[in-house]
Amino acid sequence: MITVKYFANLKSIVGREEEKLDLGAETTLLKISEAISQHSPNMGELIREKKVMVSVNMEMVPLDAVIRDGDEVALLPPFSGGV
Amino acid sequence: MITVKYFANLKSIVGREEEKLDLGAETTLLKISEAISQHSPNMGELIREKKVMVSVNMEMVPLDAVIRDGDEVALLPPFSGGV
Amino acid sequence: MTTATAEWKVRIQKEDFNVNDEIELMKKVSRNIGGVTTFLGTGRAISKGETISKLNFEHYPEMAEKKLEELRQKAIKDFGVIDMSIIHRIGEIDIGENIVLIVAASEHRGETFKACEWAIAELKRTVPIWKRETTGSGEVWVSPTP
Amino acid sequence: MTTATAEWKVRIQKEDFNVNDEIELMKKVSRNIGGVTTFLGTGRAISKGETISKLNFEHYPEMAEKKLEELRQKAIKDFGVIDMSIIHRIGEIDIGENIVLIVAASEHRGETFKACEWAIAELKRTVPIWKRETTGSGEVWVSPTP
Repeated sequence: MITVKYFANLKSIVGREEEKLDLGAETTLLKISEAISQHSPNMGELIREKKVMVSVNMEMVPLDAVIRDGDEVALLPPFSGGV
Repeated sequence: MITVKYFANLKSIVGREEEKLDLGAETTLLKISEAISQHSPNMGELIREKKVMVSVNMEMVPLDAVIRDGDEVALLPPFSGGV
Repeated sequence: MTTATAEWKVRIQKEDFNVNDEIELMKKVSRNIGGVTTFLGTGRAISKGETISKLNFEHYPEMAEKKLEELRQKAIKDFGVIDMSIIHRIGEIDIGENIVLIVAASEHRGETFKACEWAIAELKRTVPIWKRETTGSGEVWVSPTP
Repeated sequence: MTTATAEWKVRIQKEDFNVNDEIELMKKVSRNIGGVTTFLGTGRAISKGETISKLNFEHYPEMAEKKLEELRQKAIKDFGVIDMSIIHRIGEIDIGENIVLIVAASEHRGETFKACEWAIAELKRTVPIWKRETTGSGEVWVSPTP
């Protein structure tokens, strides 16, 4: 299982904070975005259009990253901490 | 009367913190340095060699400044505040 | 790259902090500290022309702390400061309240200014924290500004 | 050029100060303060290779305060900060104790860093304050360093 986490405004776009996806031993962000598109087409598109950043196990990754079973994927809108 | 004030290490060079000099209605720093030289030749020299800064009524002045009766002259070694 | 830190040095917390207390903690790190630069970010009443009544910060737990610790270690390595601490508050924050504090300490002042200014810019760029502003027209998530 | 100031904004004093209290005073100046940069200078145990056991600061009363107020006003004018406060202690100061504090507050952080860094350099250059260090070999008046 892969855990997908949503933050800030993305939570209202997908109507959830987190979900679990079973996409086999190895998958890609593209496949994850397609799985997400089934319930939230807008969210899937934001990922494919690189309008959100993605971390895997708390490190930022590019769009072509390989995701493994057990990984924690987070979808991150642009940060706005600090002031 | 002109008041002359000494600060930091200059106080030990001249053995005083302050003195009053009567040099008429108008005088110069050069004349003041000569009056000081009578009791502290080293101090007079420091002024003439520009090794101390001079303020008149709390504003920095050049060596050729005119000093008037009633002025407060201060002899200031390089500042070292701040840390 | 990340190693264990004394827990007070990077923190994300709901509670307010006291700048003097944080500086005193930092001063205990070394008797050679001669300069401490701090940056404090506070909630402004007006942002981009809109009147703000309240702020709310959310973070990605663990990742945000990890990124702060990476910032701290890079500041020590790249700028040669003796140490740095970074605290960011989350949850509801009123106008005028403290949001974020960076403390950079070193023997001399030059590197503390550079490290502190770099750290706050880098925090905004790399640490997963998000701000929501409450204005007259409702609550909005904020787009980042440099 | 110098005009009246709320008395807390430039001070030369024997007593210690509390950085948090000084920042809170500054925050009351405007609801639009979003960034506060402070520089704190503290007594170091080692200076130019010599072990220091104590410091002592002397100032030219009135002139030093006047010069601090000029610095404050120039910082506001030239850097566009909302306000600045400057405190310098005099008398005997132990290692690790606070010596000088500069607080620069503004809407955005950029100008607070610039104003604060400029002010501490300018203070060293233009404000009649002198430092005496007590080392193993006695007491010495200190020559300025940039």
